[in-house]
Amino acid sequence: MLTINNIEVIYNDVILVLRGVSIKVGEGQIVALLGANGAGKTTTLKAISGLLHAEEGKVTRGSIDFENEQIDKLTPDQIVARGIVQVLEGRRLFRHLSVEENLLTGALTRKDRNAIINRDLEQIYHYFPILKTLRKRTSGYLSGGEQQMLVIGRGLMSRPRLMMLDEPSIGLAPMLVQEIFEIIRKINQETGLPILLVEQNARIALDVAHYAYVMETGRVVLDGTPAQLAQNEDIKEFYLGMTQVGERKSYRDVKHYKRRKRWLG
Amino acid sequence: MAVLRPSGDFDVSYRQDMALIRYPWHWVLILATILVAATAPLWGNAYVVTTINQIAYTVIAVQGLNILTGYTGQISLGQAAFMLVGGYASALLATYWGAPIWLSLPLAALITGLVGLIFGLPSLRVKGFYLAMATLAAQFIIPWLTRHTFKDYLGGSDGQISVPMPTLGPIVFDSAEKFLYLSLVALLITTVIAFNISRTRLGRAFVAIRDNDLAAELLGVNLLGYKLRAFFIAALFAGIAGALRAHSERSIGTELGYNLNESILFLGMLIIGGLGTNLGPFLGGVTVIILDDVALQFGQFVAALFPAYSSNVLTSFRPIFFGLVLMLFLIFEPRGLAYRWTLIKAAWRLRPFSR
Amino acid sequence: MNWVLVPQQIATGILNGGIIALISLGVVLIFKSSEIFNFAHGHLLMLGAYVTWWFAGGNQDGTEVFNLPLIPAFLIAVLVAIVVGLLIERFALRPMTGQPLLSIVLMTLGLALFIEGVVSLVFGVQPSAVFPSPFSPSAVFRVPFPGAMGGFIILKKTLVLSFGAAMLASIAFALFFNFTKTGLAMRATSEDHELARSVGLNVPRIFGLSWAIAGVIATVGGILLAMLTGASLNLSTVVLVAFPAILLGGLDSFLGAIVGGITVGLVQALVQASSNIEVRNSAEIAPYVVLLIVLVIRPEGLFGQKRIERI
Amino acid sequence: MTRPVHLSVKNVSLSFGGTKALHNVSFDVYQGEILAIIGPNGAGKTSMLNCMTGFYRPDEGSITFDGHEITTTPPSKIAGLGIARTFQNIALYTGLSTLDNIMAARHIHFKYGMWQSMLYWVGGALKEEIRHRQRVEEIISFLEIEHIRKATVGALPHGLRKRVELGRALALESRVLLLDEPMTGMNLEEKEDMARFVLDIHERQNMTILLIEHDMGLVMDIADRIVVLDFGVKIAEGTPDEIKNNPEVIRAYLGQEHEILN
Repeated sequence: MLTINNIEVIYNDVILVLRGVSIKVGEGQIVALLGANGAGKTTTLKAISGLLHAEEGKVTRGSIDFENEQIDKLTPDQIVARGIVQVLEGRRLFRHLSVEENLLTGALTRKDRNAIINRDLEQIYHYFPILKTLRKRTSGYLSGGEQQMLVIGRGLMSRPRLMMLDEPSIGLAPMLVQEIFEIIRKINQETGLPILLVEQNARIALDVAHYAYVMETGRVVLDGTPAQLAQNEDIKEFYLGMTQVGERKSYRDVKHYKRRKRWLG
Repeated sequence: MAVLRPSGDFDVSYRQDMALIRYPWHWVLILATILVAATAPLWGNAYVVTTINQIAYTVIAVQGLNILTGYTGQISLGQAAFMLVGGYASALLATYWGAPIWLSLPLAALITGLVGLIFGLPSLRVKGFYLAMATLAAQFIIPWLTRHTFKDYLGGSDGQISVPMPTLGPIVFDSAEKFLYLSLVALLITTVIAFNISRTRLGRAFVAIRDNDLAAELLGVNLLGYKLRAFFIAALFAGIAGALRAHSERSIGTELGYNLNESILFLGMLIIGGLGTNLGPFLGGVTVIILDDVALQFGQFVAALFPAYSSNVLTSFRPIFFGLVLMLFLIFEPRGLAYRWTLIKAAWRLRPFSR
Repeated sequence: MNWVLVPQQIATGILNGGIIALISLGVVLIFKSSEIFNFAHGHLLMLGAYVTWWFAGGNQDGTEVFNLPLIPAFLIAVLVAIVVGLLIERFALRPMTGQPLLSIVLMTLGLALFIEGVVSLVFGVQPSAVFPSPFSPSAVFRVPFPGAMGGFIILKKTLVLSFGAAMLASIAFALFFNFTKTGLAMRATSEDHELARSVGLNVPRIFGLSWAIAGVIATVGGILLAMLTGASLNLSTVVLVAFPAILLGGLDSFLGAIVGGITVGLVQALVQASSNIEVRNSAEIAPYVVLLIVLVIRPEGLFGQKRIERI
Repeated sequence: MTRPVHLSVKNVSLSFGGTKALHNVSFDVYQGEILAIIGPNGAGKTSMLNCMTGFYRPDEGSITFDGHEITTTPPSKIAGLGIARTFQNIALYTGLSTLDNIMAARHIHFKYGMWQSMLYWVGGALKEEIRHRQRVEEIISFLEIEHIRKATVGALPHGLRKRVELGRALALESRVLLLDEPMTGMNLEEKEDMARFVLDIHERQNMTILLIEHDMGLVMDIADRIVVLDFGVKIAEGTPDEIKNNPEVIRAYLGQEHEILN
C-alpha cells in the first residue's frame, strides 16, 4: 500500500541525507526500520509525512506512493487527510492540554460527527485503560510511559490507514516497552492497521515486525523477514549484542572503541 | 563554521588558537578603519564628523545591548532610558562638581550600571516577554522620573538641561572635531572590553544562560548573579553612550529622544548586524545610521515629486522605510550581516573552489 | 486623596478598563494561537479607526469619497482588517517560522513602524477629532450615588457601550477557545508547530485565522476608542497601557486580560483622584509600577499558565 | 561494603501539587562505586537526581554529601561542591562549540571575576584560560571528539551530543557523577562505546557514579549495586544478581526481560 521508490532527500539544498531509499509496507504489515543514529530513519518517516518541508528538506529524486497516489508533493495536513499519521519521536505532546484534549487533537482533521469520535475515544481507552483514569490531567505531568501511550492513542484518533511510530521505546522501562509493543501488536492484529516502525531496540522490533529494513548512512543496506535477519552475523553482533556462540555479550568485555564494520555499498 | 580555515593554517599554542586577531590582514583592516575615522576632520565636512560621533556612541549602546540580549538572551526594551541616566549623571557631575571627562564619564557609567541592576532584578523570576515588559517599565519609569522629580536639577517639564563642554586637563572638547577623538577612544575601549567578555568565563556563562538556563545553573552558574552582571554591563555601556551623546549634543533630556522608539531601533541594529556576534553592533549601527540618512534624502526627493503631499510624505517616509528594512532583514537575513560577513570570508578563503 | 472624586473615578476606571481589556484580548488571542506577542496591535487598532473614519466620511468638508453611515463603514473596516490580518500572517510572520523569540518581537515592531508610516502617508498626521458616533460625547447616564461629587456618578454612553462590547467579546472568546474544535486546534498549534502539523492541522490557516480575528478585535477597539478621542496617530499608544494589563492577567488568559484591563483602568483612575499633582501625573506609569510588583511576586501573572519546565 | 559513604539520602519525600514523586526514600552511595537507579517511568528517578543537585527541594528528609547537609543548598553551589550531572534530554548550550561547552563547565574552577574578564591580558584571565584549556583538551581527547572541537553542538548528531554532555560533566572535576539515561536513543555500538567511557572514568579516576538507565543488560553488566524505585518508593536495593531475581522487581519493572538477562 505504501511504496517508496528510490528517494533522495536533500536538506538546505546541500546536505544529502537519503541516497536512494526504497521501502514497501504491505496491507496489515508491521515493518521495522533499523539502523544507527543519523542513518536517516527519521528523515524517511518525515519524507512520507511531509514534515520535511518545514525543515528545509526536499525529496529531490524518486517518489512516494500511497494507495496508488503519489504523495511526496503534498503538505502534511493533506497527507494526514489521506490516512497517514506520524507519531513523532520523544513523546511529543501538547503539554498544557489535558489528556483527553490531546487525544481529540488527533481527530481534529476528521469530519465525523461527535458520536463517532467519542466511540473512537472509548476504543483508545480500551487499548490504554490508564489514559481513561487520567483523562482530565494536564498531559505535561504524565510519566514517560503514559505519555507514550497518549501519543500513540492520539495517532490512532485520526483513524489512520498507515501509522508511523518513531522510537516508541526510547527512554522507557523494560516492562513498559513490552507492554507498549504488545499493544502495538494487538492493534495491528485487531484492526489490520499497517505500521511503519523506527526502533533502536532491534530485539523487540524484530519480535513484532513482519518485515524489516536496515539503514546505514542514508541508504538501505539489508532487508528481510525477522527470521532471515536474525541469521545474519552482523545483525547478531551489532544489533542484537550477541557473541559468536549466541550468548549475550557483556558490556564489560568490549574493550576496543573502533571496531566499526560497515556494510559495503 | 568555525572550522573553515585554509589548509596549512594551524595553531601551535592555545594562546594562538584563542587569539581573535589571526592574520596580518585583520590588523590592516582594523588600523585602516581607525585611521579613516580619526582623519575624518581632514577629509570630511562637519556633517561627516558629527555622524561618526553619532555612530560611535550608538555602537557603544548596541554593544551593551548585545551583551544582555545577544549573549545572555534577555530581551531589553530599555537601553535608551539607561542612556538617559548616563547622560544626566555625567552632565550633573560636570556642572556641579566640575568633574573632568575622564572622571565624569566612568562615574556616570557606574551609576547607570547600578540603575541597570535595579531593573535587572525581575529577571530573577521572569523570562521572555515578561522580562521584555519589565524592561519596558524601565523605559517608561526612568524618563518619567527625570521629568517629575528633582525638577531643579533635571529640567522638569522643560524635559532637558544643558550640558557643559567636557574638559580633560587643559583640553576643552569644544568642537565636533575634537570630540571625535573622545568618542573614538571610548569606542575602542568598549570594543576591547566587549571582545574580552565574549571570549572569557563571563561570556561563556552568559551564553550558557541564554542557551539553557536550567543546565547552566546545575553546572555551577549562579543565574541571578550572572543575569545581574549582564544587566550591569549593558547599563554600563549605555551610561558611557549616554554621557558621550549628552556632551556632544550639549544637552540632555527626554525632549531629545531616549524613548521607546530608540530602544527598539537599537534592537533593530543588533538584529541587522548580527545578534550575539562581536561584529554585529558595528555592522548594525553603521548600516542603520547611514540608511537613516539615505531615508531622509530619499524622502525629500519623493516629497519634491509630489508637492501636494510633501508634508505627508516627509513624515511617513522614515517609518515606512525603516519598517520595511527591518522586516526584509528579518525575513531574508535573519542571522544578520555578521553572518553574511563570515560567509564571504569563507568563500574568499576557499577561492577558487567556492561556488 | 480627594475622597469625593473616588466613586466617580472607580466607575470611570472600570469602564476604561473595559476598553483596555478589549485591546488586551486581541494581543492574548495572537499569543494563545501562535506564541507571538504582537507589539503592532495598537497600530492595527489605529488603522481600523482611520479606515472607518475614512469610509464614514469623517472629514465633513465635502472632500470625502464615501459618505457611509457608521455601521456599513464599520463592516467595511472589518473586512479590511481581515485582509490586513491575513496579509500580515502570510507575508510577515509565516516566513519567520522557527526564528527566535526576539526576531519575532522585532518583526511585530517593524510592522508597527510600517503601519504607522502608511497611515500617516494616507490619512495625514493631523488628528481627526470628528469621529462618527451613535452617541454624542456628552451623552451620559447619571447614576445617583450618595457621597459622589454632586450626588451622581456620570457614565459616558460610549464608555458603557465599549465596556459591554469588551465583556461580550471576551466571553465569546473564552467559549470559542475552550469548547470548539477550531479553538482546540489553536491551543494545540500554539504549543508546538511541528507536532500540530504532524496531527494534520493546517498550521498556516490557523495562524491566518487568528490574525484575521485579531484584526477585527483591533478594529472594534479602535472605533470605540476613536468615538471617545477622535482618530489620531496617538491611538496606537494605548497598547502601552494594555501591555501591563495583559501581563498582570497572564499572557495566555482571556479572563486575565479582562481582570488585568480593569485593574489597570482602576489604578489609573484612582491615581488621578489624588490631591497631589505629582501622584496624579504618575497615572501614565502607574500600571508599569504595579506590573513590576506583580511580576516579582507572581511571574506568570494572576491567571497565567505556569510553564511546565522539566530537565 | 567497607567503602565510606559518599552521598547519603535519608527519608526523602517530594510531591508536586498533591502527587507524590518520592516517598520516604533512603539509600547510600559509597565512595568509588557505580550505583544504578532503575525503575518504571515516573517512578521518581530523575526527581531523585534533581533533589540531589538542588534543583528540587525535598519536602521532607535530608541529603548529605561527605557528611555535609546539602538538602537546601542552591544548585549552583552544589555543582561547586563536587557533584556533576548529565541530563535525560540533552541540555547542551546549543549555540556554543564543543570546546566552549566544556570550557563553560569549568566555570566553577575559574578564579578571576567580571573585571578581569574585561581586561583579559592583565589580571590573570588569559593565563587561567590557557591553564583550563589544557585540561579541557585532555577531556576532549579522552572522549575522542577532537574532530568536532570547534563545531557548534546544536548541529551534532544525537550520539555525539550525548558524549559532549559527558565531557561537560567531566570538566567539573567532580567527585560524583550523576548520569541520567546517558545511553538513551543509542544503538548497540554507540552504547558499547559509552559504556567503555563510563567504565574508564570509573576506573581511572575512582569516580563515584550514579546511573539511571533503562537498558537492563547494560545496567547489570556495569553497576556494582542497584536501587529500584517504583511509584516513588524504594522497592529493592542490592547487587545485580539479587535484583535480577527479585520477584518484586520482576513484577514492577523487568517483566519478561529477566529471562534474557539470566
